[in-house]
Amino acid sequence: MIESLYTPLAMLIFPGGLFALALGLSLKGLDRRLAARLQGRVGPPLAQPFYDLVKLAKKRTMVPDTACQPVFLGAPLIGAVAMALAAALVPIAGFYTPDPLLGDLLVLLYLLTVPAVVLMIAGSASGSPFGAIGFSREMAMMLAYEGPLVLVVAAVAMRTGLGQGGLVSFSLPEIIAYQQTHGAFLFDPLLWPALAAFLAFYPANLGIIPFDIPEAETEVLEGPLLEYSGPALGLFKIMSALKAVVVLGLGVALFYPIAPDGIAGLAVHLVKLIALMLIGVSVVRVSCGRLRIDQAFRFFLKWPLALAVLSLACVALA
Amino acid sequence: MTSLKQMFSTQTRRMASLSPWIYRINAGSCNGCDVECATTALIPRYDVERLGCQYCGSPRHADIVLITGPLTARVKDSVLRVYDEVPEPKVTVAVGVCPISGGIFRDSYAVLAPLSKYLPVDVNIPGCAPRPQAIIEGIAQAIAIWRERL
Amino acid sequence: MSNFTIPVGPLHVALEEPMYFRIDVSGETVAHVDIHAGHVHRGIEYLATKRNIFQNIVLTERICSLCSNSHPQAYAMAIEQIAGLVVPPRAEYLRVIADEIKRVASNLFNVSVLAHLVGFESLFMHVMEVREMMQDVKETVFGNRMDIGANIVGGVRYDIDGEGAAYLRAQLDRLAPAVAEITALYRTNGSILGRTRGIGVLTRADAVDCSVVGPVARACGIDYDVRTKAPYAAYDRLEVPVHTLADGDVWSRAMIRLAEAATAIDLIRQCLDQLPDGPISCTSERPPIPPGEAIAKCEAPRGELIYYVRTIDSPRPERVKWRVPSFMNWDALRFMLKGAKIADIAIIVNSIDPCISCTER
Amino acid sequence: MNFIKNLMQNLVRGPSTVSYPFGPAWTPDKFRGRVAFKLASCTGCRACEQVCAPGAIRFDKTPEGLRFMMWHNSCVFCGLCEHYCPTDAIQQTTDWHLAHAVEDEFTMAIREVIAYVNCSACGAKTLSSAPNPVGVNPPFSAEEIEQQRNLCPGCRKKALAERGATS
Amino acid sequence: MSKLPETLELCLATTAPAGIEFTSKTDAKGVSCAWCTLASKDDLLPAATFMKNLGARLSTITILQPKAPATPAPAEGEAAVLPTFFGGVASDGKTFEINYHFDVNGDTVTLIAHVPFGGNIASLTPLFRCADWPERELMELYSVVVSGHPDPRRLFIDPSIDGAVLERLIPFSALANSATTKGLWEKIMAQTGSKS
Repeated sequence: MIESLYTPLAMLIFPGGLFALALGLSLKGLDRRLAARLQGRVGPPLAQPFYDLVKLAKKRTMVPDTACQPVFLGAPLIGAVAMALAAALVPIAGFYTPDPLLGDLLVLLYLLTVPAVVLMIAGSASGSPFGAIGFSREMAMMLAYEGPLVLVVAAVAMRTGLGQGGLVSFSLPEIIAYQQTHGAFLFDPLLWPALAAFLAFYPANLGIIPFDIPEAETEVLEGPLLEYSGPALGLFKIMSALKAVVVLGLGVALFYPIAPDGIAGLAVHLVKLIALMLIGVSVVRVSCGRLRIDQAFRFFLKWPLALAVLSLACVALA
Repeated sequence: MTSLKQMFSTQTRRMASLSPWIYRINAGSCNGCDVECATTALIPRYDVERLGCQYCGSPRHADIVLITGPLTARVKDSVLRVYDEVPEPKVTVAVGVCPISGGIFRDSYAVLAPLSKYLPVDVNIPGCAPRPQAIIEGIAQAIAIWRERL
Repeated sequence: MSNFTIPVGPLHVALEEPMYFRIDVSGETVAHVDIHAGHVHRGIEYLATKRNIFQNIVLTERICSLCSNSHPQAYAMAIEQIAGLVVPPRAEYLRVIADEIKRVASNLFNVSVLAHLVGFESLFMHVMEVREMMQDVKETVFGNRMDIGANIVGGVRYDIDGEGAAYLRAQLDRLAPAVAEITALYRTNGSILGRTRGIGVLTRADAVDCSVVGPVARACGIDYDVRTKAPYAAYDRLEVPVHTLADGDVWSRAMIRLAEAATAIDLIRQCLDQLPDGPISCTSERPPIPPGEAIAKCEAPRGELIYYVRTIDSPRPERVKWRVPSFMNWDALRFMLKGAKIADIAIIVNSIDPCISCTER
Repeated sequence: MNFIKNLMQNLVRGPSTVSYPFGPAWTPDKFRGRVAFKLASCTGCRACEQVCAPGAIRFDKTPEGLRFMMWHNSCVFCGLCEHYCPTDAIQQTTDWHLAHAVEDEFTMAIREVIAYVNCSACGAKTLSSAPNPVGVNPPFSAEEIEQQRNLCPGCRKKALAERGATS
Repeated sequence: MSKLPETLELCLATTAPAGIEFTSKTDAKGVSCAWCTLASKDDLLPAATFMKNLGARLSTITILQPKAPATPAPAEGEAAVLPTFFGGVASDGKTFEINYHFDVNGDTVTLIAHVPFGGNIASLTPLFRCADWPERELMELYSVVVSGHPDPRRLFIDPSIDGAVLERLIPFSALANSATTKGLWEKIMAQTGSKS
């Protein structure tokens, strides 16, 4: 009985769903606060993302005449649900191990493409030319960063697999267990290029400067989100908060999952997420400008891809 | 039970009122009020983000609409269309004397001010151009009105 | 690659003011640009013939708040020519001070908006924060942050006493290093360079063909500055270096503006050093204005501003016509936008420092 | 990337945000804000009306006297009225707290009447406006000004001539 | 000391065979301003071509309808002498005066052409690219026709407004919109009276 409740609970309450949402929104609040401080401002209250969400829930959703309504409204819902599921797939070292039946690292990788796809669908469903441009840019960005991401994950998986005597291991709990006995990959020189590539993936996946090209406010008026309002926009906010938790959690699991057991493990995990958010996201987004889509595309093909390939080759040869 | 419900509703309203998003419409202004709006909104010295405000790129995300300029004949239709795209509940603020009375451009063939003839205005911020502090003051009044409408 | 027609404007966050472009794009590249103007047309030329000569000082100031000192100055110069009024030397220097204060603020504003359009919010905030020093000067010395109201027919209506001069100097001493730092940032920052170098290029030949003026012309290597070619106010007694660059891209225009902001700070200091004693206006009342016509030119932050005034035997002028610098520069956008990427449209448009309210009046 | 230095400075130095609206706001002494009108000093010359570009100032003749009206929602705060006012009857204050709900739009006005009185010398109906003595030596005392107020233009001219004034 | 070429008047007179009226003034700072009225508007194109070859830049174009001068009533039996501009175009308050302001290295040269009401003027756009907008603008402000303009659309004024706005001299406070002074003051007076 309890066993059968396990999966829905993981998705809806902990560690996906509500917990991840609260965590994601808090992380966003922290991010905005630190960014403001770096810019010499006071910034919004920490709970601002929560307020925004409550406000959006109270507003009216407007569907443009040119939009296809079921797709227009369904897209954000699918995105939010997919991310809630993804959040349940990310283990918390020493505290939570996902049910292997839910899926492994490969499933997680697939789920991570859902937000981008949802944004593309949303962009084209809204029927606005800016949405359409947002669509093509989102697509280009996805093509750019998915390759390096897969290679990074493959490098880590291969490192674990080879270390265990196999070839590759796409099971996150195994990757974590391996690091807990052999030391974190953060300190493994073979994986340093992969780590660098992974850090470049963060801003691209989370859609922040310098890679917020699909939603660039001054160019395409927030692109796919242009036509959204009220609760539907809120769902996108939920999706992006959950996504932050997922990709940050993935980074922690891949590179530094060392933590004590029990509740302390959860606390350590939170600290790591916060640190990663502030260093990998807040500082990056305030210290540079936006790239053009072709520049971003070239950047990903040049650096992260090369680094990831290098890392993979090192792991394979070592 | 009803009191609990009431408490929930007041609490959510309070929280929601801490997140007024702002959209600026230029209805043919001379730049002064727009620059001051941008200054108010974006620079560290005034930082309206403290009030939870955020400038948004799309009218559909907005709660408070700042309108500057005397509403020229050419821009009227666009302004009205964009204004309609802002979802309810919303609050309209006329920034500068131009949208309120036409200001110095009154009596021109191309100027349709006052704005209140075409859409409901809630708060006026006279000034030419109003200083950022005055704009913040007006936004604060607008937030108070907006909270009642939520 | 798909073809779209995207409307930019009339109400677009990237544009400070309503302007409507219909841009045909092929994929991410601009194929054709059609400019629809007139959204800020308020009929001010008509209004100018309906208001009397003294009201027009304020009316011309409200044409545009970013060049709000140049308009009344050129207008007053034209009226003074007609009436044969001689502006006292102190007033001439005070006019230059007001002019240059506006130039610093205006140029910094444009450069900061460039950072905003590039998505570099922190730099935008930093430059705007530096600009606030000039805004404080305007508010302290003149009483308003945008429309400083320095000029009247016959002179100026503000004065700088010892205390004011000391305050102004102190602010300039804070501002000058900050502007130098910003210039260095724009010269070396990768984000800025990557988005502005080689973008929106206007060749010298096209620039001459379009008759562009101001920093846009100087960034194409055209050495024209009204302050040196046709000196007015106290500029004949000041050292005014003219900055030119040869590349004609967005970055060059930004660098010219920053260099001119630095020059402007220097000019204000020169004025404070040389400021002669004497009256600030040749008359305290409203002087009679005889019938006549005159042309006056001055260098607004965006380039040459020219006024033509015809007065008749009436308190109202018969015709006031002005041509603002942006009016000339719009046309050059067609050359600059050819083959540009969608992402660069706003950056290129901003690079001519478009003053739509000036242009459309 | 050279911008990191500025960011770190900000991080260490803390926000530069002013406390307003949660605290007091700085206002410079010369700030050109809400216009104030001093009835006692007004000569009724209407110079302010003539230079007011947006037409925010208006004088009307009413049965009680000359009515001065000024609407803050038209005023562009240019200060020309103050500049050309010969007696400083109209002055700009540093008050910028003008934001108001739209219901109060039309109450944002000044309404004063320069009343009709009977000339204290000849008894003719005249406006009780302030004099603008130029070149009076020694300057008028407060009582003399009060006396001048209630004189009709003709009698006033005579009284001024007695004092050797030019206008 | 004027920086304008000394032969300017002579050259302009040669290019404009119908005759010119030339005045020039240099101010205390050495900035010159020359005014050259063309007797015939047909001479505009050659004169402008000359300016172009001189290296001049077209600054702007001003169009106006000068008020007719007051003429004394004609004596008994005599025909009224109608005032004219230089060149013989009637100064009847409806004739257009078009001023072309050229910039020659800082100095200004203005060519003036008079066009009778209902007349047309040659376009300078083929000669000076930057004449495009000014000429479109003068066509919407007045009913003058610029012949040979490549793109004679409205420039700024909304189609909802009738053209030739400066010519019709829309009466003060009699506009269709609500922004007029009169209406507003009536409201203010009513409201302040009841509330204050």
